Amino acid sequence: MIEWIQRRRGLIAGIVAAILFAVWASSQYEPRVLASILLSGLTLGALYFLVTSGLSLIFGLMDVLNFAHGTLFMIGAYIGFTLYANPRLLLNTLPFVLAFVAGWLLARWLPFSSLPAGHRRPLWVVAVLVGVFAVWGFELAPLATTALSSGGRVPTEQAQAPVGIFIARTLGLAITGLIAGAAFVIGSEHARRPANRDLAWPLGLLALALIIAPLRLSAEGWILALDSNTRFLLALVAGAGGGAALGGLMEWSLIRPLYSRPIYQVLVTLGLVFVGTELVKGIWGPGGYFMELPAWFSRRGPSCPSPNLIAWLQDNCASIDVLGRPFPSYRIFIIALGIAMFIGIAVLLRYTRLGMIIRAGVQDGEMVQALGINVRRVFTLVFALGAGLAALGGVAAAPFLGISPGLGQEFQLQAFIAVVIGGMGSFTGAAMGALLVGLARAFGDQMVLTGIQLPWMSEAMTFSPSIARASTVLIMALVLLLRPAGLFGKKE
Amino acid sequence: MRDRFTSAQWAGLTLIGGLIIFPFVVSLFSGQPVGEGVPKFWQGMLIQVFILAVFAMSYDILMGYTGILSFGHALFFGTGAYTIGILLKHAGWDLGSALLAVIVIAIIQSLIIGLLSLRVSGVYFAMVTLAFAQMFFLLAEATDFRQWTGAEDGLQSIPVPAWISPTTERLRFYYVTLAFAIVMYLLARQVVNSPTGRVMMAIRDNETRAKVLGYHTLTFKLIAITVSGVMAALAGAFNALWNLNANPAVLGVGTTINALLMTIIGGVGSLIGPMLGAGVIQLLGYWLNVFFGPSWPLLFGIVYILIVLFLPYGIVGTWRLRSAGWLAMWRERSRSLIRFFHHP
Amino acid sequence: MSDVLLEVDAIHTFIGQFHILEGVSLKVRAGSITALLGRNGAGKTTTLRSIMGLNPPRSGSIRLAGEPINGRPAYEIAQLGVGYVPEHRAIFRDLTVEENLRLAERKRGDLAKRSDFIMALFPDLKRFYRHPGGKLSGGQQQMLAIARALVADNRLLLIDEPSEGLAPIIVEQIVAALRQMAAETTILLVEQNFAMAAQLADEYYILDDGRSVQHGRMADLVHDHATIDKYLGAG
Amino acid sequence: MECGSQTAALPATGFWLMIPHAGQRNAECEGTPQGVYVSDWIIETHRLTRDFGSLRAVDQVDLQVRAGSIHAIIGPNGAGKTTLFNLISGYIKPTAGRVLLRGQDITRVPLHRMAHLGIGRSFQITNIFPTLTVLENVRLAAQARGRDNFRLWTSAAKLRAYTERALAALHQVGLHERALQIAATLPHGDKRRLELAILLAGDADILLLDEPTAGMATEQVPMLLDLLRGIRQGTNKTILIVEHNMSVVMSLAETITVMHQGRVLAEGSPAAISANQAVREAYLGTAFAGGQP
Amino acid sequence: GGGQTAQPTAAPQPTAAPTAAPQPTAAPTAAPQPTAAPTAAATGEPIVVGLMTDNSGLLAIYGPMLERGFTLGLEYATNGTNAVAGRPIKVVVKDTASNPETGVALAREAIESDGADVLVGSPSSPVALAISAVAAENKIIYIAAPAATPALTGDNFNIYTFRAGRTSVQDALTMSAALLQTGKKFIQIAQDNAFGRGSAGAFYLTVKALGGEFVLNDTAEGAGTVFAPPDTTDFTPYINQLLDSGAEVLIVTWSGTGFVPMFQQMQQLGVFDVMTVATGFGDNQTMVNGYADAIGSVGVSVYHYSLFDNPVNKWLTERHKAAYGTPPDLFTESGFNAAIMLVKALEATKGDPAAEGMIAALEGMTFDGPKGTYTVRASDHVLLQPMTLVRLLNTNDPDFKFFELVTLFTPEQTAPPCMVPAAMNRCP
Ligand SMILES: Nc1ncnc2c1ncn2[C@@H]1O[C@H](COP(=O)(O)OP(=O)(O)OP(=O)(O)O)[C@@H](O)[C@H]1O
Ligand SMILES: Nc1ncnc2c1ncn2[C@@H]1O[C@H](COP(=O)(O)OP(=O)(O)OP(=O)(O)O)[C@@H](O)[C@H]1O
Ligand SMILES: [Mg+2]
Ligand SMILES: [Mg+2]
Repeated sequence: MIEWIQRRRGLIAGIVAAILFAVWASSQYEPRVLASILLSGLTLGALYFLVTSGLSLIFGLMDVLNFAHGTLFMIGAYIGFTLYANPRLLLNTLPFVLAFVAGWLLARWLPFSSLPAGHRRPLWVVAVLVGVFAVWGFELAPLATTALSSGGRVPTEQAQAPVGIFIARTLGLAITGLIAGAAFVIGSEHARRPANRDLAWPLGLLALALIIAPLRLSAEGWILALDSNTRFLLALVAGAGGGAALGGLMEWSLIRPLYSRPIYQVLVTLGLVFVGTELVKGIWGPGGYFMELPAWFSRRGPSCPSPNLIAWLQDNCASIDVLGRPFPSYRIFIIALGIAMFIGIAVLLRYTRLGMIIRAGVQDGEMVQALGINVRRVFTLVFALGAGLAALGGVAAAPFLGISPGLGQEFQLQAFIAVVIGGMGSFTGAAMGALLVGLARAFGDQMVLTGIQLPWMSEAMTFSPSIARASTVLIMALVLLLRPAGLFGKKE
Repeated sequence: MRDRFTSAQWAGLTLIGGLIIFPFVVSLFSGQPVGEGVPKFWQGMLIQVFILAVFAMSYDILMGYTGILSFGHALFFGTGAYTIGILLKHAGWDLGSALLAVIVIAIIQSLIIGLLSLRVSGVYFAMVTLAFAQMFFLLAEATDFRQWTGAEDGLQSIPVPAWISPTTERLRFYYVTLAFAIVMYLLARQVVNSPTGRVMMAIRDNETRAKVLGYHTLTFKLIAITVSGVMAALAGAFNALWNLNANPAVLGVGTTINALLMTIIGGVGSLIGPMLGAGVIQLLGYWLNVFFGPSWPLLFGIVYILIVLFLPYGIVGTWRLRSAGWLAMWRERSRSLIRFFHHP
Repeated sequence: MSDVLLEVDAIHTFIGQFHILEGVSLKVRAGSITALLGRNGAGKTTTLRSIMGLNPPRSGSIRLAGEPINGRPAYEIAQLGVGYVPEHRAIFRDLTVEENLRLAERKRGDLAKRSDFIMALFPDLKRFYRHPGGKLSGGQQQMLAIARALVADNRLLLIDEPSEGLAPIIVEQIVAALRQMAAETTILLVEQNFAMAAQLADEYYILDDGRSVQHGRMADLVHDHATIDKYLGAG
Repeated sequence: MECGSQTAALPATGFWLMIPHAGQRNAECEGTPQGVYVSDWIIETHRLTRDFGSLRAVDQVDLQVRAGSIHAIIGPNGAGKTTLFNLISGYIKPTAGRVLLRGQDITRVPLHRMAHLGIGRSFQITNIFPTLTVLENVRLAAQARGRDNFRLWTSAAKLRAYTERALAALHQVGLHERALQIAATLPHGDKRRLELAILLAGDADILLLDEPTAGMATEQVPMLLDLLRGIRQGTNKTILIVEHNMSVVMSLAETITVMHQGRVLAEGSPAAISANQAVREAYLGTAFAGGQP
Repeated sequence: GGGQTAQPTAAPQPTAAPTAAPQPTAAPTAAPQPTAAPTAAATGEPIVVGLMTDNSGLLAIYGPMLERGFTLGLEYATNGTNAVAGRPIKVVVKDTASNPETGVALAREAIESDGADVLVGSPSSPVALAISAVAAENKIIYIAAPAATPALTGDNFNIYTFRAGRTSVQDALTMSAALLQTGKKFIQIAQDNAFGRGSAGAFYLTVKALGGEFVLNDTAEGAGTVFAPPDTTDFTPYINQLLDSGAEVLIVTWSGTGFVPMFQQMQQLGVFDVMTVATGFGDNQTMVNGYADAIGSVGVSVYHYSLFDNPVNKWLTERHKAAYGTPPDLFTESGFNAAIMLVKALEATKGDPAAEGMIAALEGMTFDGPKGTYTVRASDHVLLQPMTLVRLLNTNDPDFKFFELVTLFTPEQTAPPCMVPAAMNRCP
């Protein structure tokens, strides 16, 4: 028993401190203010956790300090938002991606691998040429901005290529994929031919691409005709899926060659921040967007704010009454999503071999391979999962924060801080860190407003607003100085 | 052995000689006088390279030689910039005393930050330094000290003494910064080649083993941080003189990242590497901006990713690889960097 | 020869720019224990790593039961039924003993099947079943490294210096256990402890400077003092 | 920095004839002990205990090592030998009990001071500076106890004395030909020898060797034996060795302590130990009787 | 990271909402009177203008406005010849990426490498301040546009720097009078940085001077304002404070993207139901994308093409639509002004860009621009100009006609105090 206490004295000290703090805080603020601070803290914590969750998977388990995580968060928001408000852009680009992937997969299936390795470089060149030829003159920016900015002023046809040209482009990209895939396969002598049933994949994707092509116009109408809730759910799925695909691609192409050089991974992800942000600016423009709340969270009217949570389920008010103060109902969604993500990932890590393999793989990837585990694929999957989570978070945060190319960066730092406070490698730690950072900020904001009333002082101590900004870094520095491996991190 | 040594010295001397006559060479080619137009502009480019080179080198003393990864190096750079700016503008000090004050403050600051944050290691250390840098960044931006710092507008119009004005006395400024970079390089080389420097490398490789051998590693790490901090602060001070201002961005993460980029691109664990890296980044950014306009950040990002992927040991490292035996060393060196990221 | 399980033919392996193996050839008969001997730096570890796919050879061929395996990724080679006990133990330090073993399962239930055998062989592992591998003593880590290779059904075991750091009594047990294993599997063993190698192996290969220089039956080598002196130092 | 602990507890055995006065300069502390300590034991442990969680790895061990002797510690895997070494060398701190060096309590002396007190050790699991050259690895050990660590204005290469000492140590273990190789690229056996060279160059009075022959090629073992015997005879150093290679232990050691489950199971001369039934059962097995080389 | 965000001080400006019926004073009717421009093809040495803009970086949306405005302004002022006194005008565009150091480097590059005789531009205040210092050292003219920081013509005044846009003090003055007709009890929310503090301070002084009262932090330093950190995402505590204060009018000063969550949360927490909200309005795209929740609020519009009926504005609007397909935007006007000022000054000096003559020509200059008649105040180089207070009606008009005019102020009504340091002895 004593030993049990000794071993957890950090945790116990933390709990005691938390209780003391709670007592102090409740004496300091009236209940409705306190409730509002706590809910704010919880919301912010959940918001930070949307970024932190994926980051801590990648950073904590794979030791990849992914500076591009915020960028993935931001891109997720853009993808989801695009589906939500301007599906035209997706409908006009998705077939290209699908066709390219289909071509690439097809190449593995065809007997290219027997070609001599010398053909590799010329094939790459041909692939690039064909690809450039296929997309030459295709303009993305008008697609991205027209419908978004002018409230449907532009007829749907505008900025879209005629079906014929579009299909030609799609096929061109399929061929590009095929050639690039071939160039990739040849030379690797041992690539085995996949089984015949795998042919369903490339052909299916290609068919899908070709089906979308003529249906673009009507599909846009269908999607926009859906009610906002359904569209919102679709946006979440699309954002997460797109983010995961990007993450997988990123790991496969850029991170994987650098596992033996972790610093270089950091550098590559830094480069991706540049590239990602600039690409987004190029496509969607440098300005920001505002994403409407789905109907579930946006009703205003006589019976609003909803008196309680149950009532909200029926009247879908934009806010809920908490001790006489309205509380925006969308935040409930954010909090719920944060909790759901936490549970989901915790279960995943606990009840599958995944967590074990990752931790082992980080320590000695070679040995894990020697035990017969394709550790690279596992890493790719985890990276895709982390990126998907980030993107999902981005979509969910979009209606709350608005969307702009700088979106991810602000949250990235907070997310790093949360992971470090919690202790690397501990998923619970990451969640606690996010919560702590959120609460710190909420209390920081409150202190800026009202100051702190200390018992021995007649007047409240007041602070500059910079304190609120600094609160999270202050807490991190403090935690690390007291517990050098973070709250839940293992001591060295 | 002796021959190689002198040949290396030779190369160094040639480089320095080249840099000394550089303004005149440009002037010869462009047909403009040294103090005007294109020659003046190119002196300006190199001045920035010299300043950044010192900054990058100071970063490498920490990261490449002592194995301490810092995300807060901007702290020293920015403090140097603000210190000299405030002393010149608001306190009316002369340049000499202001530079001296920069050194003193940098020493105190490095020691305090070192003592506070060296309790933790690896990424955690990086994050604590980031936290400190972030706090100073917030201080610089805080409206509370607006009369002194100019808050987010920055400390503008620093009165640089006329004899070294970067505008009217460009050539003199050029030689001053060149001399500054050379002196700093010699100093850094002396430090890393000294017995103390070797202990730093030992710490980078295996800190506990160094302790068992009888080294009080904290002392050595403090020395490294202090040397590095002073160099960075001086570079920051020169940067403020050159720009005529100090603004919060010099304390931002971006500044640290810049140092990291230059160091890595040039080659970790060498002194010349980061200096070259500074040149490459500065000129690359310039040329991309000239040729590609607004889309240059995109291209910069791409080029930069390609460099990281295909010049994995930095310029100097890759070059050295030609002589057999280095590959293994670099590979192992980077493997030992893994220690930053997980703790056995 | 149909009963040759592993055939290594004139492989050349590089580490970075260094030419480490300059033509190593060997054959391991199914069901035998073959010892790979040689001085420090002769290339024994590199040979095992080449077979395992961790340092793929640049030229030459490696066949497992007639099927070429060089160039394949390590995990595929492992899945073909090759177990590996590395030189530096390569314990996953943060994982518990149990997790270390579980990771070696190739299909569900492997560990359950072998658990009794392993625990009987190394009682210490049972004692520290839920301790992190990194906290074990040197010898215990060695035991864990060996145990890990015993979890799954393997056709071939590559074992690098199993006796290092182990108490004599454990070494004795391992000898017995490996003998017992040899009934169902094939073993390629690198060992500095000549006495142990001599007790165990049926055949031997000697490497020197990255080349295989001699091979034969172990029983003959024990008496061949000239060879032992030349390639292995004092016997 | 003074060399001995200020809080020297009363020695448990033997006694001081002279107490060193405080504030001595570092140099005076080196090498020769201050004052004359009248006892045979250079290292003593008193009820030394170390727990890891619920596991008691070292359990009330009383060990006495005679100055100038070769003292072996053997025992089954996990018996606590390395932990005992870790405790003596200050690598980890005990849960209870004390460590005395020449009668002076050094239990709480920080790790980096230990080398200055003359305690040097090698590691069971190779522990070197991987990216430095072999020579630099050893040179750093030679430099550690010198007074040049803070000379920022000399070049390390100029400190010839240290380099020579390092080369000599490399010669002793036969690694001099590899002096300029990067340490990480050494084959395993050579790394073990490098470990030894680092220890030798440190010029410690008390050498703690943790399984020096593990991984070493058979041909190298006689070299090690000669080396240790040479040290034993030529100088007044004390050698404490943990080893599983019984031929080494039996031919070298004057005293053997056998540990088992954290406690001392037996102690005595090689002959006595190899005859001890309990030791045979717990540790030696039958192999040793069979004349393992 | 949050580390390097330059504050986009040129972004939306806050203002208050008066309900008074719009009483637009006589709109300036002066038609463009381009002085005799050389009709013959220009033959002399080109005059090089370094246009410092933002095509990347945080304020990249403003870069094109500035550049287009300046280009059209040159065309307009030179009657399409792009030359003054026989010397063609050559524009070199430099992208400062909203970074002061880049700004300094590029300003020097423009002067030294491209031989720029005059510098123009920069949407970012820190960049403009940095460039101003370089221009002063090189003794060349710098026409700042559209950076709003008062420091440019205040604390950091130098004789070489002029402005072609307004200062944030002018914004503040614009609203104050009208606001008092909505209510007497005021409160402000502003971001805690130089821009926010500056604006809030200006509002505070003017509102007080006109007899309004602040219900919170009613001190010169507190400025009657709730200051929130610039990186705030959750405004709940701040908004609660506003709600609890019992104020009738709320003045909002916020730049950067934070306004989206802020308006949204104000909407959700019911701020719009209990008080009049006054704010500054941004560029057209931003209005469409981000201001849906602010419909009904009133505020300052620095420039909106739909509000002015005069020949210059008409010319600008039509030319802009023809050339770029959209109407001119928020900062097009200040770029346009910069070109007019430059050309007029050069005409006065007969094409000599040397500072001495230019300063003499620019100080006290009056010209007609898109908003009416402008005057360069000789004492501190502030550009006195007509200012508009507008109400937001919608955010989805296809022609971006979002506003209705509430009040049009004359340049004198919104003339800011002279803030040049006393030591320079310039203020009357
Ligand atoms: N990373 C590396 N870089 C360069 N050379 C290396 C590297 N790793 C190993 N070597 C060299 O390869 C040779 C063979 O090494 P290997 O580890 O295979 O020897 P070994 O026979 O297993 O020796 P030991 O018995 O000591 O384990 C050695 O000369 C060693 O120096
Ligand atoms: N850091 C630690 N944390 C927890 N348990 C430990 C730690 N270090 C050692 N142990 C345990 O203490 C016991 C003694 O370990 P020690 O390393 O001293 O054994 P040893 O006698 O050196 O064995 P070997 O001959 O195998 O090297 C072992 O059971 C080991 O698992
Ligand atoms: Mg080996
Ligand atoms: Mg041990």
